[in-house]
Amino acid sequence: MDAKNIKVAGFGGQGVMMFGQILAYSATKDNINGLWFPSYGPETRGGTANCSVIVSDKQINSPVFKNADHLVAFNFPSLVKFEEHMAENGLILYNSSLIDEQKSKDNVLVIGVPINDIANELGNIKVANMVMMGAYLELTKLFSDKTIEVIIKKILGERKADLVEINKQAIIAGKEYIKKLGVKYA
Amino acid sequence: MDAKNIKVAGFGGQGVMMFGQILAYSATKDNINGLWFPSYGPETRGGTANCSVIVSDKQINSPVFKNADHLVAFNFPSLVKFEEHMAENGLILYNSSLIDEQKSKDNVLVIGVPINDIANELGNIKVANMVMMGAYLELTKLFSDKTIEVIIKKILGERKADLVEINKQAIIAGKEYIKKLGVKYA
Amino acid sequence: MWETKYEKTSGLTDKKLSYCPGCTHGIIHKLVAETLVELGILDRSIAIASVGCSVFSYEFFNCDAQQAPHGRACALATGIKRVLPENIVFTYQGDGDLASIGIAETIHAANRGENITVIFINNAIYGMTGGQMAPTSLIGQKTTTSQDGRDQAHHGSPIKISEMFATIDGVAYLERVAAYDPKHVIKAKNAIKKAFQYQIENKGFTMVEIVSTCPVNWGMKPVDAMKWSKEAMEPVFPLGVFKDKEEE
Amino acid sequence: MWETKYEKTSGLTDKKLSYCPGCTHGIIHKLVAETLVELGILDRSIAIASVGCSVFSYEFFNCDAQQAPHGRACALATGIKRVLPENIVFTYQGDGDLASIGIAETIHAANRGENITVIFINNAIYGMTGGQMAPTSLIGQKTTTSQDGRDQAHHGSPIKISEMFATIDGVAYLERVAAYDPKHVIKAKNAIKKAFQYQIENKGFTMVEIVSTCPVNWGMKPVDAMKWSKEAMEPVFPLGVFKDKEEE
Amino acid sequence: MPKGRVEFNYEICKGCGLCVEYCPTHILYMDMKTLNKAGYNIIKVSEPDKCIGCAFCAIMCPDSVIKVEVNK
Amino acid sequence: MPKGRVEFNYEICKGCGLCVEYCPTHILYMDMKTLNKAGYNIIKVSEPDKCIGCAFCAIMCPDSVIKVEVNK
Amino acid sequence: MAKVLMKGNEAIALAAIKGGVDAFYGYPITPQNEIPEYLSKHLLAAGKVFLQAESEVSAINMVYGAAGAGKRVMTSSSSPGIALKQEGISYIAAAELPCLIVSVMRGGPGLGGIQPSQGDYYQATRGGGNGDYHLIVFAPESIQETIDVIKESFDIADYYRNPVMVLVDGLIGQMMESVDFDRPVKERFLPEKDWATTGTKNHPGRRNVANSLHLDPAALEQHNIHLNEKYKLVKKNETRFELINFDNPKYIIVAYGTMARIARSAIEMLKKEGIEVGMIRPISLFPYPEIAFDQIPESVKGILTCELSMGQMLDDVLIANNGRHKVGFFGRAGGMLPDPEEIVDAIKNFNERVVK
Amino acid sequence: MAKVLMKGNEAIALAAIKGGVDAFYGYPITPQNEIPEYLSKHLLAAGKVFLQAESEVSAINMVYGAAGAGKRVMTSSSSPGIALKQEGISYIAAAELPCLIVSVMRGGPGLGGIQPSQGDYYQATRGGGNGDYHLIVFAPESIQETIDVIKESFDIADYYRNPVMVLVDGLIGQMMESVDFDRPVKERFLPEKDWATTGTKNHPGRRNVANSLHLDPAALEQHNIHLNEKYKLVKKNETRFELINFDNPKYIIVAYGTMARIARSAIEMLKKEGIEVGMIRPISLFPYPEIAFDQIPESVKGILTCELSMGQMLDDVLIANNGRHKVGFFGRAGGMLPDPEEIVDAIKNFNERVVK
Ligand SMILES: Cc1ncc(C[n+]2csc(CCOP(=O)(O)OP(=O)(O)O)c2C)c(N)n1
Ligand SMILES: Cc1ncc(C[n+]2csc(CCOP(=O)(O)OP(=O)(O)O)c2C)c(N)n1
Ligand code: SF4
Ligand code: SF4
Ligand code: SF4
Ligand code: SF4
Repeated sequence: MDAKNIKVAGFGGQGVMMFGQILAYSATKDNINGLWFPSYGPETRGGTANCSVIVSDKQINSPVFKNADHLVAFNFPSLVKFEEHMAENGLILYNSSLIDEQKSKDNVLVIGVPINDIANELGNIKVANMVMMGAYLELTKLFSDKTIEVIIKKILGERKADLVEINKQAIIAGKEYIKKLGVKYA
Repeated sequence: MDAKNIKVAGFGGQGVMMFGQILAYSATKDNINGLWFPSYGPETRGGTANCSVIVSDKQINSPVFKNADHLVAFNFPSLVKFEEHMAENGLILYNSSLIDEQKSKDNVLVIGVPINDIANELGNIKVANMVMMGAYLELTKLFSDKTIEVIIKKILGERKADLVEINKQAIIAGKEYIKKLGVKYA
Repeated sequence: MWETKYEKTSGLTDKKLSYCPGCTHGIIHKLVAETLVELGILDRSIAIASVGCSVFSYEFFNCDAQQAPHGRACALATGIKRVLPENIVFTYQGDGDLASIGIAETIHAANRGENITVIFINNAIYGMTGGQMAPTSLIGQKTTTSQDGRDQAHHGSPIKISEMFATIDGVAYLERVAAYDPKHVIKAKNAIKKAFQYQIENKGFTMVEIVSTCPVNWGMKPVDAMKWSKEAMEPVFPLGVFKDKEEE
Repeated sequence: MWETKYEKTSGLTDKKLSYCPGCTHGIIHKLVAETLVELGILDRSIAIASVGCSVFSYEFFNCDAQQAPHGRACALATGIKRVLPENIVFTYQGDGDLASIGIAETIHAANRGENITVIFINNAIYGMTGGQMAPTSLIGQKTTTSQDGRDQAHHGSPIKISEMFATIDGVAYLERVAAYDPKHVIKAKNAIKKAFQYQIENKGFTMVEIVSTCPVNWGMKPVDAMKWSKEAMEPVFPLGVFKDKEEE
Repeated sequence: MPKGRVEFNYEICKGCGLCVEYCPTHILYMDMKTLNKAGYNIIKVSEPDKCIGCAFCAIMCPDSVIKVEVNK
Repeated sequence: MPKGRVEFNYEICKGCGLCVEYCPTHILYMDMKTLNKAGYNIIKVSEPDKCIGCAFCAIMCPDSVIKVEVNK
Repeated sequence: MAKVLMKGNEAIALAAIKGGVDAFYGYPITPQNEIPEYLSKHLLAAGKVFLQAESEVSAINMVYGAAGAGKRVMTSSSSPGIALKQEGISYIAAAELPCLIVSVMRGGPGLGGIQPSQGDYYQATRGGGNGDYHLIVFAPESIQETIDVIKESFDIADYYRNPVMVLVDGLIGQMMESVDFDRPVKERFLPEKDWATTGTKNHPGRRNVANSLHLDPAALEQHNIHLNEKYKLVKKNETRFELINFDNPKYIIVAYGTMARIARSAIEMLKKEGIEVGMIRPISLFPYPEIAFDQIPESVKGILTCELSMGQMLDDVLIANNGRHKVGFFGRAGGMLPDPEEIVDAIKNFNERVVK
Repeated sequence: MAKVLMKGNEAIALAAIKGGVDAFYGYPITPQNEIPEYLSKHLLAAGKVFLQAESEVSAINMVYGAAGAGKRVMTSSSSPGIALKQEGISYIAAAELPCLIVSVMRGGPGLGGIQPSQGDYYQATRGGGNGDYHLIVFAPESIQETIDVIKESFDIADYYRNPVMVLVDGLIGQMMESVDFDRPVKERFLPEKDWATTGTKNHPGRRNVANSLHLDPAALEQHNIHLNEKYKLVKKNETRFELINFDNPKYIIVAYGTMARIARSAIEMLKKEGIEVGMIRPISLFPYPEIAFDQIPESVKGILTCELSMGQMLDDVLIANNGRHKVGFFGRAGGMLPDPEEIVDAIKNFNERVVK
């Protein structure tokens, strides 16, 4: 597998940073290399948050990349800000609960997932990012359900162990949504 | 006249720094160049004080010199410390009130002046350094009596104007002592 | 017929404040700005923005301004006031800035009796850098660098700036106020006004310490933060006038 | 049969003191050194020499020592005491070092209640550098940087360190003493001894401020300097115990 | 005719809720359905005619969102 | 037999005169004729038998020049 | 042990603990706050010392004290904070005391910004404190390399009785990577610290003094010569660098830290286009790997120095190159990070970038 | 006016007054105390501002404030004192404010000593504060040249809106020479300081702000590029040096300040012995007179860098020389001053001193 450059972006509070970290943790667990780099500093206060993730079975060189292989956009400003910098055969996943229908463009597969609505149906808006995670994994097949589950348990830890179940459901719901769409990627 | 490198040294309180400054001031007044450089810092506390003076009608380059043309030693430690670094045809003037008889050596004229005794006779031990000045000028002819008088007045200023007279007497006494000795230098 | 009782002061620029929702920095900015306008000194005032969340205050106060290195606001203010004695010079500093790294500059400006006004925001924490312990943090208060809570044996007690500065001759006016309800906000405004009035009259060094909040790094809702500043902070930092040259 | 009543203490090395004739630095060195011997702590003491005439005290106190940057003695002391809590750590600082450039380090060491002892030599001037004004210089006192005498309007009043530190919780013992006659020298010794005793008992920050002299830069004979410290300085810096945890 | 009336500059509101808390007549509430461009819930007045024009809300508002007028 | 006796380590004396000043029995004086190696006038005792061994001179001496013994 | 994903700053803190740190004294500043935050929790838990000082000036002097007492002590800060430590650092180096200083660079000058930068190369390698002294400065390119050097740094500091600075930028501090904490550290023979100020009861008959004052100029000159001899020894023993793609390159890139990693990708891209570019990656900035430049083949068309600054390491490149090849410069500043494509272009347009 | 004999430090103070200084903020330190002492008397008498700050950190920030207010302001200090000012200096340079900083060097590192030294060349030319900034640094060799440059320095600082540092050693500060205060100063057109923070009533409709914060990296990079352009302009306009005995010399000495004067005497001595030696005497250290090195004849056998340090300007000599000639080094440190004879020997034994 060659390196994947992934950009994740949205409002602060939408679980953007966690989404990215889960990918990096998963890479580490699967004994390949993961790199996560956040936007940081007070200017992120209230504003938008984003992070870059690189996963690769080879040594990761530049932590900075010009074009992303995958863009996961949780709100409209983020989509606008980053969609211009996509690599060949890239994938854009966006939150169609907050963003109107987007068209696919040449060499970039663009797919919307109504993660807020699905999360609300599951009864917890906070797991919207895990719905996105399910959709993302269903399309990219980057990590196994097992790996992701271990990581989520790890991140939630003792104190939030009770949330593991709903997060798993959210991931399944995300995967289901993609399956129903019937799209394939790579 | 070529540059003269002069070293003046003694106990703090013997008027060593003032002796050197008078020479530099005189040079300036006579429109030639004067340079004065003191030993400084707390280590001079109580201990010995010394200064270097350079007078020249040309631009003065190095403020530092290896060998002195003239050494004026107010106490024994100073004599010992600096007599090794004399230039050809040098002159050493020492305070024979505190230092035993010294022999002249090849290419260096060595003369003692009992400045403390002479000053005491004048009734003020504080002018011993001016006795030395008289002797020094009588030998080197560096500056005119007029020049020196102006400078001494300047340095003593209003507040100590009453001391001008005794200082002048001291200088004369120094000159007289050399005349009596009948030695000539340069 | 309708009459305006309250609206945004012209002492503030149109720039949107950079503070977190419900942070008292915003309230205090208003009080200072209103005072400058009401005393008619806005156009000869020079604000010194310190390093902290209020670092951007040079963009908010509608007057000339300088941005100081962390803790050195009173040194800048001294440098300016000495060369421009006719101008009004004030600093706006947090507790990390004033009470920790800047205590020397502040004490000596006070001791020299510099004719400046210091607005001191005591929120018992380092806000800008993400919630580290401040010398003003309360015993038991959890911060990112005192994760088991401030321990007196290890960290010492919260430093009492107003109590300490009350011992300094050069101080002309010194009051500690709070901002947790309208009554106290109005009192705070009066204290700030008095401080600037004294500066206008060249009476000496003036400082107003405001017991404030940092909802985000305290991990509280703004309303709860107001309650905490009243119930937890005020007992440690009692309010009142600590020095008034006129009353001596 | 003859019995020795007084001789040079083994708490000092054989090195000749670098102080000017009649300077109280020498007297105070003896008091500190005698105390370390009498309390049996000399061999576990670490002295912090500050920058000032006493910079060489690391050569005089007969124990381990570190030489601190100007004003930072209490920071070094903190760094050492935290890693070597069983040792006795003390600083020896002049008023320029402690009250001017080092006020922040000293206040925060005090506020943290560091278990260290500070010997504070207040001679109302900068000695080492040749007699510049200190924050402790008296109103009207002529120095090389206040040649018409210290002017309150321009320089502010002499800073009162003991009065200020008395407001700090972390301070366990704080006394101001003098050295202008045998009676006061003995009192000074007792204060120093008590301060070190408190450190041995881990009671917190202890400081003894000694009203001292600088005959050379005051331009006085040593005996006259003693008189001036009594007649001119003591009224401005009243003697006494400013804080004693045991008495609270 | 109410004693006072309040006007909100919604776009600079940060939804901190202080005004709601300090309104003595409890006529302010946070509208959880409406967001401003910055993404904050905004404040609405439930019973405008109960406003006494005390301006407590405005005094406590850190962001100078509120204009208060009184009937003279 | 005097109550006390004093002994001076002349070479480290700086001639500050404090001992002379604080001796309650006024038996110390500065010998203006004798200098030590450092160039300072040294201190002499005029009437040794009047020494009461109070050690005030030694206590005030900044340079630990003086040793005091008392007769027990 | 299996690899773990960890944030750079926290990895620095954990590596310091593995390196045996006894005490940390510091003051908060972005972008290095996770270092003290992590240590405040774990050092205290381990019965070691963590203290937040009232300022950087105080922090470095607490370090001075604890280092003099013979403990393994560290501080960390960022650009303006390091500036405030300069006097203390000069004292520590002059007194020949070992300690670790971590510098996480942000954009400058002045208050500047908080995004990653390499604008403090001078600050690290040319002192800024007073006098002729040097820190031993390492500039790792990854979190793994940072961990490895931090673990070793206390040994190096103790061995030479000299402060070691580990210089990274905000990106290394803020990002997370998969790392291994158990890689072996070189064994060194470390003499016991018989100079430490621990009280004479621990070294009877000898007073230990930590000091940098030598009022006698002759003595101070001797001390300077002694220090200089030490720095020569350090240069001989501790010079570190990596040569990348050195078989007949057309150009050579010189870059360290984050910039070197970006350059690695650029070199791969250029390879794909058939342009062979090599890289000298200094790992030690003092001592600077001048010897590496002797290995540059004659054939090379030019050397491109790449920095996240306006050109500071450029001085050392010019000195090391000593006129042998054309030297060009590519830099970004203020927290801006180039993508590899920019370096690719810089190589292609080398001639526009030649400075000497 | 006739020449007067004056001490270097006092001459600096008087020259500053002639240069129009409005305010001095400083803190005592040997060997520069006569500067504040002189100014405390004469500035106050002239109704100007003199204030002894509580520390160097405070002093430089008072300077920052007064400079922002548009006044001609200065400070002076020595080695460890300058180290403490580094953060403030970086802020002032970043905020583009004019001021004069006089640095009277003493022996280092650490507390070091108080005798003359040139060990703070890096401190002056390579910052030590954070980020990419530069001071304009002049290093005169005599009290006369010091007076001339001080008188001009406020104009230069105002013109470029950049701090100017005048760098001398304790010898120039402590010695007395015959000097003339009335030599003409170059006329410059100085725009009025419409950026000064004097209150909006003095510039209606515009808020003036002195600031160095640019949180947006793109903005901060632009600011860095802007500063860099300014430094290039300074290099073009203000590079100063003197060429001595340049008609077919066998060796070239490079030395500044006091060391240059000692070298002058050595050159005369060597001439007497029939050995022709020339000298490049940098007067501006930043900008460094690299162009002077282009004038060195091919025939020259080598360049000897002479410093009162262990070798700091040596960096700039190597960069300027860029491999063209052999470079040797002769240095004394810690306050030791060589006599001319030592430099004579160093030239005669040049080969033993070659560093590159
Ligand atoms: C010399 C220096 N040290 C540290 C910092 C980092 N820093 C920025 S703000 C801050 C503390 C701010 O806390 P406070 O003064 O209480 O203000 P608040 O943010 O709480 O309003 C610190 C330590 C800095 N910018 N410069
Ligand atoms: C950073 C720094 N600033 C200034 C100095 C110069 N300096 C040496 S001693 C001293 C003041 C000493 O005065 P004080 O602390 O009162 O001690 P005293 O000499 O009077 O005993 C100063 C300013 C220095 N060495 N380092
Ligand atoms: S961090 Fe705290 S102090 Fe700073 S703006 Fe936010 S709430 Fe206010
Ligand atoms: S200068 Fe003053 S304080 Fe210093 S040793 Fe001399 S008399 Fe004592
Ligand atoms: S107080 Fe102001 S900012 Fe807060 S909710 Fe009310 S109107 Fe909005
Ligand atoms: S007090 Fe001590 S130093 Fe002073 S004169 Fe007497 S013996 Fe000598």
